[in-house]
Amino acid sequence: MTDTLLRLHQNSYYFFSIVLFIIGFHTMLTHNNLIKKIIGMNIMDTSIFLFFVAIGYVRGGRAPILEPGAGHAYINPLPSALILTGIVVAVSVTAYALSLVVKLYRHYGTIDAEEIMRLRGGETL
Amino acid sequence: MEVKTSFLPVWVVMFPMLMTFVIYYVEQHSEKMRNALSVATAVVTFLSVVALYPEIVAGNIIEYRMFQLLPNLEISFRVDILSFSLAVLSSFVWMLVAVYSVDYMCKEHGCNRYYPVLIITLASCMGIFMAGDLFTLFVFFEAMSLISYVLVVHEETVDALKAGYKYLIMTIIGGLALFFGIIITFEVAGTVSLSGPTLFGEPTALGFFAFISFLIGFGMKAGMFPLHVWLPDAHPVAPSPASALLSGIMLKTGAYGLLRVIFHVFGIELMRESGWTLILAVIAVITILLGSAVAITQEDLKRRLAYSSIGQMGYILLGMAILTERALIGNIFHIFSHAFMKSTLFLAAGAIILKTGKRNIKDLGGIGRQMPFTMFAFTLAALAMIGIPPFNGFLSKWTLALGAMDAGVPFYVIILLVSSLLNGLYYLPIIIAAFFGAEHGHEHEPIKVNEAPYKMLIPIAILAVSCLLFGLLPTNLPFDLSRVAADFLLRGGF
Amino acid sequence: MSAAAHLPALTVVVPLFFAYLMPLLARWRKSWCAATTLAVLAFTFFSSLYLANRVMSSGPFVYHMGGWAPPWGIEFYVDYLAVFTALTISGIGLPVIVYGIKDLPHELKEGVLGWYYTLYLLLMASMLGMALTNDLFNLFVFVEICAIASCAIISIKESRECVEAAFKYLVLSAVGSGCLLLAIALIYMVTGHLNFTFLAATLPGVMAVYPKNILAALALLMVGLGVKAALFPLHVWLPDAHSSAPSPSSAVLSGLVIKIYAVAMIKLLYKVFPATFAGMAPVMAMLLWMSTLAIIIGSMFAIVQEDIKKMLAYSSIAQIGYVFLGVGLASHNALLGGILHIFNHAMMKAMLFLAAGAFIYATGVRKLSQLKGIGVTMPVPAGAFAIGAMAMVGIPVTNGFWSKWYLALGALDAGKPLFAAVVLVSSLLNGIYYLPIIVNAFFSKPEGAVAKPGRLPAVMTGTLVVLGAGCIIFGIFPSLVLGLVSRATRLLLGL
Amino acid sequence: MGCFVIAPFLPKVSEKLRRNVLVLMLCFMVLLAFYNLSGAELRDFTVLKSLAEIGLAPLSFTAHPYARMAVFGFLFVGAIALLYGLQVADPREQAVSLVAVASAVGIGFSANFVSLFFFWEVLTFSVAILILLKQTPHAINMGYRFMIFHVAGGLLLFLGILQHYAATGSFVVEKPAAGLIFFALAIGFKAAFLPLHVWVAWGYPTASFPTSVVLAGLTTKIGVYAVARILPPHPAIALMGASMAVFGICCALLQKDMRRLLSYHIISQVGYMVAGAGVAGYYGIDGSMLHVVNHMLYKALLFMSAGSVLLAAGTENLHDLGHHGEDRHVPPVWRGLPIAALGALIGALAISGVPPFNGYVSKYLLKKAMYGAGPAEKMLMFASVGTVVSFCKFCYFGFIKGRAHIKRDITFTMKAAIILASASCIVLGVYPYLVKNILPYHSKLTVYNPAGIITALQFLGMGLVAFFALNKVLERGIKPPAWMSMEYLFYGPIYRTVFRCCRIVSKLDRDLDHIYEMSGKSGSILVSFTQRFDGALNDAYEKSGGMARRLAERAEQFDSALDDAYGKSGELAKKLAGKAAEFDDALDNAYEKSGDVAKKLAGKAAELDGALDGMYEKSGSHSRSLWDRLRGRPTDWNIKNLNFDSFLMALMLGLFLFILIYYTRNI
Repeated sequence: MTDTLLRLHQNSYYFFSIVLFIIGFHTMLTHNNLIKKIIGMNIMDTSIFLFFVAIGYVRGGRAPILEPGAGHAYINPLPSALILTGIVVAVSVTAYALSLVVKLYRHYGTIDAEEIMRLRGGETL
Repeated sequence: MEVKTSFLPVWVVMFPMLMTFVIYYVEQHSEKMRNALSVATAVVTFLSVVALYPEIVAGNIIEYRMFQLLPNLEISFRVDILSFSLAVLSSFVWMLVAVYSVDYMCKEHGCNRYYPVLIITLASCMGIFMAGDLFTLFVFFEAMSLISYVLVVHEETVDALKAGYKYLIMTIIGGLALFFGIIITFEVAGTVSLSGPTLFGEPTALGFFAFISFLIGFGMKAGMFPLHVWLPDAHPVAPSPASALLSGIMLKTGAYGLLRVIFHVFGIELMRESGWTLILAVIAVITILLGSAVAITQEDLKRRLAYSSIGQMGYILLGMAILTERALIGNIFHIFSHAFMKSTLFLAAGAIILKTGKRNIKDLGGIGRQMPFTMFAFTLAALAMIGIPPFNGFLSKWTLALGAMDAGVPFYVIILLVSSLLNGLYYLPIIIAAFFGAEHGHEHEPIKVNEAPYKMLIPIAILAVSCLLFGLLPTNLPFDLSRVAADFLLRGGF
Repeated sequence: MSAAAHLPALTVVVPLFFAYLMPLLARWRKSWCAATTLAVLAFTFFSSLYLANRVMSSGPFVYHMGGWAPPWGIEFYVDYLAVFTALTISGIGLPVIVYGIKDLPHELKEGVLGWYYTLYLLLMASMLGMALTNDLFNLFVFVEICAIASCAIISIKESRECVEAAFKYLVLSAVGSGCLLLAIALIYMVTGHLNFTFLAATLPGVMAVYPKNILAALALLMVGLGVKAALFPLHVWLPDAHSSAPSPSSAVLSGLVIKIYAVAMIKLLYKVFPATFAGMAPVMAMLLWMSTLAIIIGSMFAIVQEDIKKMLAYSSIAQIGYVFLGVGLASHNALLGGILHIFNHAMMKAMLFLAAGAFIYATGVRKLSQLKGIGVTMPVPAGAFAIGAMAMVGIPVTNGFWSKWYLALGALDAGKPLFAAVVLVSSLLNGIYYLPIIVNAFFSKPEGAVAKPGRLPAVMTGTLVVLGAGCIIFGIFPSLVLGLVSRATRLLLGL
Repeated sequence: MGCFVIAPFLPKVSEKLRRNVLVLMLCFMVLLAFYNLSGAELRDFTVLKSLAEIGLAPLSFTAHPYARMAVFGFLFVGAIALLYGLQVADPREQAVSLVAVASAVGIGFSANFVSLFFFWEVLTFSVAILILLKQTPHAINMGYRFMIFHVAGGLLLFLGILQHYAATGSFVVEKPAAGLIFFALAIGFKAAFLPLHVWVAWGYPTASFPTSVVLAGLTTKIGVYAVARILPPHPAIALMGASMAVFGICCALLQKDMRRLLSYHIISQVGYMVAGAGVAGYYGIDGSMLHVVNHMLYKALLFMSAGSVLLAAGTENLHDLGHHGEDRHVPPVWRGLPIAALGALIGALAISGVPPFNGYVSKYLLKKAMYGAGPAEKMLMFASVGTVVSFCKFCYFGFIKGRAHIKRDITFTMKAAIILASASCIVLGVYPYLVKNILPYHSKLTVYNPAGIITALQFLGMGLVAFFALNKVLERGIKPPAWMSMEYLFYGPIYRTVFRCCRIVSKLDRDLDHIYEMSGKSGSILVSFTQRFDGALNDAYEKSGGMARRLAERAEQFDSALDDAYGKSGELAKKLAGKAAEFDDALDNAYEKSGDVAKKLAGKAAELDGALDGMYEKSGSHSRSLWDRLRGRPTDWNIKNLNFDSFLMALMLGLFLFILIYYTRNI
């Protein structure tokens, strides 16, 4: 028991990024509100970023900036660099998704997925 | 015997194919030209096939490799005696049918569709017979099956479309089965060429799959028992010249394919060892009996003929199943015979239907007096079907039966005879009613029609006389060809 | 270093660059947009050809972005599979957009036309990038670009169905991307590499230490790419998305986009993950069964569809199953068939969608039951449709036949004749839903709108003719592509 | 063989030319007959020699001793019959008759089985056509039956020949080495063996009267010839012959139609011949063959007479003829038709075997052959008496008692034919040595000895007595009930069975079709079922709960726990994304606050539910939460919504759970 907890604590970044991931999923799963879905999506993305960054993190490490006479441990800069790209991507996806929600709202007058389904059910594609 | 390279087989296949486009172009401008061109194409094709005769009769094999698609897979042509026999037969019948069509189709709609299709089907049919490997055979087989769909649904009635759909689906199934068989063959042997030694060495499970696949694929086309359902629907709805071809020639492509499979893919020893022919035999027996029996209950003339085709194809399958030399001769000769007989019957039926507009057998009383010539041809062919001595049907049945006796299975002979009797049961009433029956004036309008136009009569007459001649003259070309072909196949075929 | 040496990068970068130029161009010289797009695509096509030629003559080579060597820089690996995919993409993309020149103004609002070309070029660039890249994260970036572009290319039509379908697609695509990224993270975590070549070198050692880690990564990769490639149980977004999009979009989405993920998966499975891995997790078996289900059920879905584009979309689900079947069987011939099918299906499906688009363009009819007699009034599109359908069924002398041939052969090679049968059964199902359309088209009396179709621009007709001819030509001369595909397969399987 | 060539042209040419040609043909035939009769050497003749190459025998002919006798009969009687019909018969009938005669001759001279079979079939069809040419519905029916019947017989012969050939490798006509049963049956069809005799009564009385003369001569006699030639002698055959004789006579007595009576009589007479052939021996064969000729002659004569009556009086029904009773205005038939009556008388006497006529000669030989043949002999004797009775009936009711207006006189050629036939009967009877050249075994023809004559007269006497005793009964005629007829008992059911089988088979065929269609339909049902696959899958997913639900539960649990943990702060995302340290603290808080929730999450699945419930109550404000919807109001769970996504995500969640577990254990 304690062993498990200890291990959990040691790997808390990983663990909680997974937890976040699941939260994000759950939000996308259960919420009918499209905005909430997007929020869920973002949470999910964020969790992955966390995870990725955590990979590169070294406890007690410093930013990988070359300083004279430094004997520090540096954190791995690559994941962070990558994640910057990832964040850009996530942001653009979010922006795009939000614009789609706007469009949907214009077409259906609601951002409730269930409502949209109901509205669509009556008409033939 | 030597192998020669000649472009002629390619020409035989390509010429009608190219002419199709010419006809397609010409028909926009002139109907007459179209008809003339169609007939001319068929004639030239026939003559081209005949031009192969000197080489073939000298015992040579003509090969031509078009191009290689893939390693070990090519489009190639190979004409041996069996190919030649069937090619000459079908181009001959095609020629006559083309002539017949000119008058038959003149009142039909969609002639501009009919003629190109007729000619391109000829091309693919030639392709099947002259294919040098299974793949080429398959390509042309599919082409023929699919293109002939257009012939089946030519009338565009609801019935025709329905029958056509069935035909299409069955064709697809058959094509896929063939595909499966060819794939297995290719997998096992690494090649699908028909010119080498047999492709399967021993009876393996995979080989059995392949055999069954081939059986389904070709058997579907040949109207084999559980796969025959498309046939009695599709043949009657097609225009009569097309039905004549469908029944007379295109069914034979299935038989031809099976022959090739048995002798070139599996080899006769393997077939004998493995006992797979028993399956074929059982199916053949069922096919014979079923076709003949069901034909009796049919009221529609062409439908009856279609069922009769099923029965007759059963003979051919039976010949393959028995696998003795004489059975094989009978089998190949029956391909000839049945082509002549059934084409005659369908063409005659077409003439009758065209002139009277009646398809029901009950309505055809006394037609023999109105159209004596047509009906006489019909009679000749029908008698040949029953297997009455001087006709070719007798000769093939006789040889088949002898083959069965050689194999020591008189049971097959009895089946043949029962079927002959059943044939009698359904053909004789038509003839009797036609010649001797009264035209029932009170119930139906008395049939007052003239004889069909001569362009229709001549093909019918030629075919009918062929039925007689090729039975009466024992040293006729078809029989000799069959004999040599059977000998050729049994000697190993390469 | 001449410009030719930079062609691998240019192939991707040029469309990317011009993509952003397009909106400006649209503002400035509207009529140039299409021409520029065509020119760019032609450039990609010819550069792919050049690369193909180079690869075929002197073997695969690598290209380092900006001259940085692999552990740090991004690497393009120009091998047979890459050039094959690039050729497919640009070769199909080109006629589709040619068709689009006339079709798009018909389907889209006036203002967004320039944007459409942007998206189209983006899509092309990202796909080319995916084909060429040898870097895991780079792959992810291209996947994301591709995902956004493909969603956008659907929603650009701005009809409510399009928007909704795009949203659905986007959400699921985001899930896929998330999985992919997580997988990349997991892999990076244990190996410290993102480059395929290095990964392939390190993974066997790492695997012994962290097998479960890699297993999880593999699972995530499968799910992530599976969602995007619409592998069977994850396909739900596809029918709506592909059927509601403008026809050129549908063509390119169905024909290319879902395939490119399959290519990515092939790359990862065969190049990155060590061969011994297959023994640990039944990845291939899973793929096999999933693809089998996809093939059968996708075809069955398609049978009951009423809407022609929806039917085509469902058919795509089945067809992507073929590709994965080839991947899953993992024998030389099967993989060859699978990869070949990427090309063949791209061509067929693009043609089918474009033909369907032509029907809709000229008559406004989408219902299959109302398309009776279309063959009489619109012979060329219907003829193209017929050829495409024949190819789908796998009639010889169409290119579809060869994919089937190799898949079936491969199934037998692998000693699993059952899957050869699956291929055949699905062909039959294909026949069942395609053939009645053709039959109705050619042998029924035209009614209603079908009887008097609008005029079809020559460009659209021409595209269909070109694609139809392509189907036939590659059916008769399969060796045109087979050399490349066969080498790609050999390389992948290490033969 | 010339007949074959000329025959088809006959109906076309003009009346006069036709007659001339026919007369020429007749002369030719008669000449041939007598050339044959003279016993001249006949060379073997072969056409189509090339057939031999293909395993078939060519059509070859040889003058077998048996054959010469039979062929003489065929030619001679055929000529007479044609002469009879020269003026009255339909030209087509004449043509076909010629073919029939020619084929009969062909059968006779056939040297091998192939030619035999060939002519056999030709005969079948020509005879059938002769019947059909009458063209009444009845005739067509009968002709059709006849055709089917004989085609069946021909096929049996075919089978027999095949077996024989397979056994010996030769086609030469001889006693069959194998397939005897098929030969016997096939020949039985032609020779009207007992259960196979029914066609006799179908065919002969139905055809037009000139035709029936030809028919009477040919068909059955070919059978007899074949019996003698092909079948090995066997007592069973003799017995069969005898029973045929008796049966035929019994049936004949019951008839009231002249030609029907004669037809049944043929069976009876053929019985004699078959019996003779069956016992074999010199006398047997000779008698049998001679009887063939004789019988053809007098039977033709009788048929001619009957035909004359039919032509002249318009009916051949004995009862109708007697119908006029004692009406004086109507003359008796014999007065109107003296020649026919004379012919009938001579024929009747001949058939009864009265001495100076030819019947006596052959019957004498047969009797000699049958001597000591057991029951067959007795039966034949009975049949002889019956013959007398029946012909008394024939002559008495037909010509003497029968009265009729002569509507149309018989023609010259008919008379000539009758006279010719009568004369032949007498000549052959008086001077049987005429045929000695062609008798197969050259039996001595010294038949006129007292014992024989007395026996014959005894039979005559007995017959006459019997006739007068049974006069009244016979006049009325007896029509046996339908169920007693062979057709009813035997062939009808067979025929119907065949048809029923065919119907069943075609029904099966339709069923097969149906099955295909059904499979297509069920396939489409299956397919349309998959249309709602999404829904169905979701239903299943929803109902089964299973893993997905538990996963959802856990997700819910996490959610609730975290929600709870952060209480009302609401700035969950921010905190999570931003500050990891704060996150740790917050988590610690969460652990403290939510008690053992986290513990359970990590390890104890057992207490999960309770904890969940507890938590759930806390987060009661989540009215639209998953758990609620799953447990409380399942209908709220909108299937149509993005729930394939849900399925997918459930899958994903599962995946992640596993990853989580593996992951935490591994590191």
